[in-house]
Amino acid sequence: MTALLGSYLPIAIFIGIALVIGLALLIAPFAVAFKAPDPEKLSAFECGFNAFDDARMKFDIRFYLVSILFIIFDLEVAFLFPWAVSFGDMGWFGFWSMMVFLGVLTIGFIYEWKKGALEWE
Amino acid sequence: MTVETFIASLNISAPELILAIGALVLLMVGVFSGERAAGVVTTLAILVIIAAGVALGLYGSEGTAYNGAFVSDAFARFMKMLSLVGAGVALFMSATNAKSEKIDKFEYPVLVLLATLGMMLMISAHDLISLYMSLELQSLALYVVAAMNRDSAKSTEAGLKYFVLGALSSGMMLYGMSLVYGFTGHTGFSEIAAALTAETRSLGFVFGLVFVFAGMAFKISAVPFHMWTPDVYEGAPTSVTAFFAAAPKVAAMALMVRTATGPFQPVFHDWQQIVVFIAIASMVLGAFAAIGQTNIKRLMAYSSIGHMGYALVGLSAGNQEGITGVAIYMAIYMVMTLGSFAVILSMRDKNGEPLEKISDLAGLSTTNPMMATVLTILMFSLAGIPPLAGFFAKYFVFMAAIKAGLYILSVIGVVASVVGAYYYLRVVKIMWFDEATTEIARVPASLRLVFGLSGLFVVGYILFGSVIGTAAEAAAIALF
Amino acid sequence: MEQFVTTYVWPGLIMVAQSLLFLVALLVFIAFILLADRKIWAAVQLRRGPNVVGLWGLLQSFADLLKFVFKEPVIPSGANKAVFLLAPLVAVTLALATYAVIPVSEGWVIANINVGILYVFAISSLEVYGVIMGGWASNSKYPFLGALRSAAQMVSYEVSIGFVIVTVLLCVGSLNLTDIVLSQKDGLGTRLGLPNSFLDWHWLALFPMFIVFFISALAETNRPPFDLPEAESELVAGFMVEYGSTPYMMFMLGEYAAIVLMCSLTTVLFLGGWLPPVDFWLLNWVPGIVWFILKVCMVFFMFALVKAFVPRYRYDQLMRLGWKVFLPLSLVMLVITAFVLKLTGWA
Amino acid sequence: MSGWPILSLITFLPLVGVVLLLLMRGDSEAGRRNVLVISLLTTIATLVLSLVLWSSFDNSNAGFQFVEKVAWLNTGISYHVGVDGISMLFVVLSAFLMPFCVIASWVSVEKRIKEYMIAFLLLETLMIGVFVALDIVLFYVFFEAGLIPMFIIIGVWGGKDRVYASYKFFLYTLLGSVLMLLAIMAMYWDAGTTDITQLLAHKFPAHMQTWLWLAFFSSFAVKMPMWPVHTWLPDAHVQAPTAGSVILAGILLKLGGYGFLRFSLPMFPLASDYFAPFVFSLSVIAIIYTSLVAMMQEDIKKLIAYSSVAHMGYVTMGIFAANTQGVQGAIFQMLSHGIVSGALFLCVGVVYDRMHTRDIDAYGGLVNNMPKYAVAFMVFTMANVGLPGTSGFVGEFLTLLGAFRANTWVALFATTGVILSAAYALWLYRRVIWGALEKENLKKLLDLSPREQLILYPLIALTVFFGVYPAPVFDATAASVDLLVNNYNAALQAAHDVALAVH
Amino acid sequence: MEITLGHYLTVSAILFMLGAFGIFLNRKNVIVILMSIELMLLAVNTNMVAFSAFLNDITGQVFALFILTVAAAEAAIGLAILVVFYRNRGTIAVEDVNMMKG
Repeated sequence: MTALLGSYLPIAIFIGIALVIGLALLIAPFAVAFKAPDPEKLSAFECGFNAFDDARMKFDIRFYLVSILFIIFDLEVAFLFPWAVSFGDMGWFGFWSMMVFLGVLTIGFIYEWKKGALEWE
Repeated sequence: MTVETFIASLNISAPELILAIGALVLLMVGVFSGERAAGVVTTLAILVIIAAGVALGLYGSEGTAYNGAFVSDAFARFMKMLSLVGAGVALFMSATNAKSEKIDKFEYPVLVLLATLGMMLMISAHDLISLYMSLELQSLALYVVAAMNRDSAKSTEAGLKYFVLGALSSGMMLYGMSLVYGFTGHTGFSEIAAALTAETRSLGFVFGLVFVFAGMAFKISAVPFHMWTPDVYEGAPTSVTAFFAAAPKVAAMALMVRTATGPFQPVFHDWQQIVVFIAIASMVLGAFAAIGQTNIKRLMAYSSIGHMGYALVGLSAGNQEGITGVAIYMAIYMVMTLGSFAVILSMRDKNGEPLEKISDLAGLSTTNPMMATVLTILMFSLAGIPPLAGFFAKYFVFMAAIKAGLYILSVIGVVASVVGAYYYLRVVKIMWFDEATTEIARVPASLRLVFGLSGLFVVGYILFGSVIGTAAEAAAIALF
Repeated sequence: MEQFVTTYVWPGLIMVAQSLLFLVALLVFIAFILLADRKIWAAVQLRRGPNVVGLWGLLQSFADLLKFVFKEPVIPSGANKAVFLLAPLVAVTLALATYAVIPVSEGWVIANINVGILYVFAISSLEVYGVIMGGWASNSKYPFLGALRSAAQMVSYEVSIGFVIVTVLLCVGSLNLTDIVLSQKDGLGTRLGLPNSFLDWHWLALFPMFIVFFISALAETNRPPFDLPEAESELVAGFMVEYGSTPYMMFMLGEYAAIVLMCSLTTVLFLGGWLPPVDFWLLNWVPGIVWFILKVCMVFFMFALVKAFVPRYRYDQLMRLGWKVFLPLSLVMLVITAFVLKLTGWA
Repeated sequence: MSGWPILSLITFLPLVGVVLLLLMRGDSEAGRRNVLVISLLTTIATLVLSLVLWSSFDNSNAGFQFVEKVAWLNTGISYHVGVDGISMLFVVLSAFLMPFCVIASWVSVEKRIKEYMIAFLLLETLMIGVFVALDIVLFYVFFEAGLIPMFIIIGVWGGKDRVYASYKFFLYTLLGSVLMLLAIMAMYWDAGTTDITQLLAHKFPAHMQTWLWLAFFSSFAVKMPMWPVHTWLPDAHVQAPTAGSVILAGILLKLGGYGFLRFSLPMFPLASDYFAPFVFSLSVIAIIYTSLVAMMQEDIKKLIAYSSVAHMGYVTMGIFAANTQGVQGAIFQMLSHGIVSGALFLCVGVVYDRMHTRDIDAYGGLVNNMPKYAVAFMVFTMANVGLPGTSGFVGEFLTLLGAFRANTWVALFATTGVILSAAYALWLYRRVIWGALEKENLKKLLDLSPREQLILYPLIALTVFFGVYPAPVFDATAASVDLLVNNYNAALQAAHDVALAVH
Repeated sequence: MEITLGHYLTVSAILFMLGAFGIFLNRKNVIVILMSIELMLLAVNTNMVAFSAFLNDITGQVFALFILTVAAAEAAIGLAILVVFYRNRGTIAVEDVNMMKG
């Protein structure tokens, strides 16, 4: 077995078994439980009314904003990972390079902050 | 990288650093002083561009920097100067119409600065990675700028179209780069060239080459990757279109020239076919598709497609004369475009509403003779009629093509230019032969300055053209 | 043939056995943790909590399992069936899958891969999909809003967690979780001349990050006081309103699995994993897994206490805390840590 | 030679006028007069200078004189001007016709006189520039730049179909000349220079000559215009204002002929020889066909335009006969036609200004109340026909003579053209001038005004003068033409020798 | 079976084609286009990393990391533009992106 396979195969097996357990749990009630569906039971939960319209409605634009911000920042983190791991092998040059990067990031962050992208109410 | 080489690198990239820091500082200035700061930030941005230009012109040292990822040579400096002028003038013009076009946000000049920075880096890119990063820096800023007028359906549609097709082209280019990297084993331009010289190129590499050129063709809006151009030109706010038409084209063309003559020089015969094809297609389509247009911005879009075709004629020659021709072409084209857009920006009725139909120019020669004269000169120049600058632009590229023996390309090119002349003439005809229908409002002094200067440039090229010619020649020599 | 068996079949079977053992143990552990959660909460409120099934209610969780299995699975008529059922499966599978790289003791790990923390980070980022899918597939307003809130909250705090992890990595220089634990054998305390002890663990050196991580972990797992998505008074039960029977239970299971995972991560990153608190022969003699479980339980105890003590946040406060406090704070801490490390040469 | 740049002065003097005009306002009555006076003075000054040029021209020198050369655009192109026997007279002709154009426009151009004059003066600079340019790129620049003012002149001040005519004029000419541009580039790469004097000495390879010749031909044939690419000319003439027609017929058409003489013949002798039959055929067709077409015309200007095409047929025929008579005749024919056709258009302008129509049917019996006009018109008609004693005869006769030496059949067919031209010209004259004065509105017409006399009488004098005594022209051109023809024949001989040696 | 460079290239070529066709053939939703673009970039990354591994050269992986970041930025901007577009037009169907033609 190659080294690569040796270290990653367990993960695949592990996930596989987790999946099997999950599936078993999911299927169990369909196999054993009592079923008597009726329209009221199957309708969506709403405060005493039938649903007025499709539930997949327009929603607040800020959720988009959050997702976009997340994409940006999560990727900065992706850059930080290799930097952090090899931090010990780098000199001050590596340190300051990342500081410049973070500085630019911070400027973007300040911009967002001042523009109110982080305000919720 | 030692401290010395690093300092040297900083020195070489001083103009870029000025732009980068300037953009960040201005972003902070803008955001801390609120929306009303747009005017101030625009002015400051122009100053930053001037500062970068001064740094480039006076102190710009040449050489490679950042471990070979960045190169500054005569060619880079020439093209960068053009880009800076284009961006600066476009920004200068935008100030007059910012309010009515709803781009009076301080983000606009900042984004323009960032896009310009991207262009500068693109021109200097000497590694596939730096090429890609700079290209994206420019593109991403441009996508946003195209959709700058958030309340206009047209502007946002322009932004969306530009984005989708731009991203597609980046993807294609990137795929090509990955193949180039894979089959040559390098991303540095010099190393790629060396690898290609050392061994025969593989089929996979040729695929990569095609993709890379397709991506670049998109950026200069050459056929068949031109689809976005008319829509973006029409949809984006006019000030933005003026910017689009000038600086990014220069930078993208410079990029194309550098990659073609740098890393891919050993496979000249492979890319020459591609370039010849897109040159012909662009010239022909630019000429024919423009005929039916009624919107002057769309007309300019097709015109720019055609002009990119002509510039590519120079590149397809692949010799030093050709590159000189491209450099001169881009310089002249940019001035003509900026002048034309200054006129288009001046087209607004008494209520300040922008006019975009060509027919709105009817009778301009009686209502505003100066503007009409300048636009006439510019149109004839765009058509390539001597003794105006546009003629010399075409002259030099075709000269190179003839030297390289590309006779068919040249014949198709000049015939296309005759067809193209037809629609430029139409603009002239409408201004001079037709009766006035709409009255054009008073033209702001800044726009008059811009189109006046560009008119003078176009006419005066016969007198001082040698200055540009010499610089362009030096630029071309730097690549060979 | 024989070679094939020795190189592939046997190791494979061993892996399956290990995984199965680990998962079963984990699920049982989670069952008791669930009970503990309820018990602690009850104790704080001077209630008894579950005490009917089994001795002191010890079997309560297993009873719940049976109850859920025999409940009628309801799929709302407007729902997208496939996605509706896929969502809990995704949630639970992902939550469990993360454990594959958690070392519970030296060498006691399913897959000792060298990018362990990245794996954890990646899989836990995916967990938000379960929530989104569930909320969207239900085709009902409450789950939809709950899912959105939940997702936004999870991703907001994910950023801070990322920065915190990077800070730890700075001190360790490896992505391998075992290495991270081992590097805590001699840390700040040793450098300051003290014997190997719990003072070497990262919680002390990186104390602010430890706090940030702990609170972010609460938010990431939708635990009180950040249980906005499931706020019963506002959104009934968040994205899982429409769920019942085992699908509902699987969401709960996934949630608790995530909580325990966060406890384990806290243990690994900040509390020295399976290392004994003091380098003392008696303590060294105790198996590492015991220390590990003890630490996880301790962290979970804090989780439970927070749930019991702290009033719920408003949504805007929650987002403010994530973006405007934790993010800048962790960013600054990152810079300071890197600077100090570079200056002292400890990295 | 004379130490001061007389050619540049002649060329750019009109630009001084342009600058002056730009500074003025042409709206008011006084402004209008100022504009006209300045334009007139400028053109007269140019004319005077050009006459100085002629007088100081050294007839015995076959090479280029008054040469000026300055580096320009640092790419091998230079600002290089000079004249020889062939080009000098064209310069004089251009300068000569301009004052007449200005006077002819004195009242007939009603709107935007300032722009009109600016366009004309620009055009003058460009036309003279074409004739003096000794750098082929410079030549091209002047050659093509003339399109811009002409386009505007036809389009703004022309008749009702002016837009169509101006487009046709512009695009036809442009298409022809861009191909020439490519040929020019190819020549540059072959010879390594754009200097005409050096290009004349350069021997282009035979296969290349063919293509280059065709490219140049495409440009000059359109400009000339030769059949079948002549169709723009009648349209342009009909729609152009009087002065525009004068310039068009008088000078712009000559650019093509000049181009053949300057480039096609001396630079591509082999190709010229090869294509000579082809050109002869086209010329003969032009002479006969367009003469016939001219007969059918209802519009005076159109008729004269077609006659111009026919006359240019003689010119091409003479040029490609490639002997002294033919070339001399062609040059003379061009000069003469410049004066005569210009004068004819001016004559048409005279009645057009009064009646605002150019329909032949609208006139008749003008001799009754416009006797002076009738005389003037007659002289020019006769000159157009080629009656001995007018300048038209000399040119036509010589070209026929030259053609006869080259190819008898061509001469024979071309001679029928003379008869045909007599037919349409006289018919036109009969219908417009003779007959009874029946139409009411014609009865009120006044005879030539002093201004019109000032225009037409000198031209009559000149027509007759050159018809009787053409020597000044021949003296000036002889040396250069001889050189041209000798070189041509030498080149053919050399090629012939080479071909023999190969066999 | 040994997994060779060719296999990786084939996979990435297929992915790339899927992305490209997704853009050209998709007639429904702009979001799908954005996803197709991401798919294309993913294909490129596959290529990069595969080459990098087979060439024993780290550059490809570095490049891939850069591409990842840029792809994210691009997605963010694309989404932002799409949101603005939606606000103006109330639709993100591909066939409705049609104000300008010609």
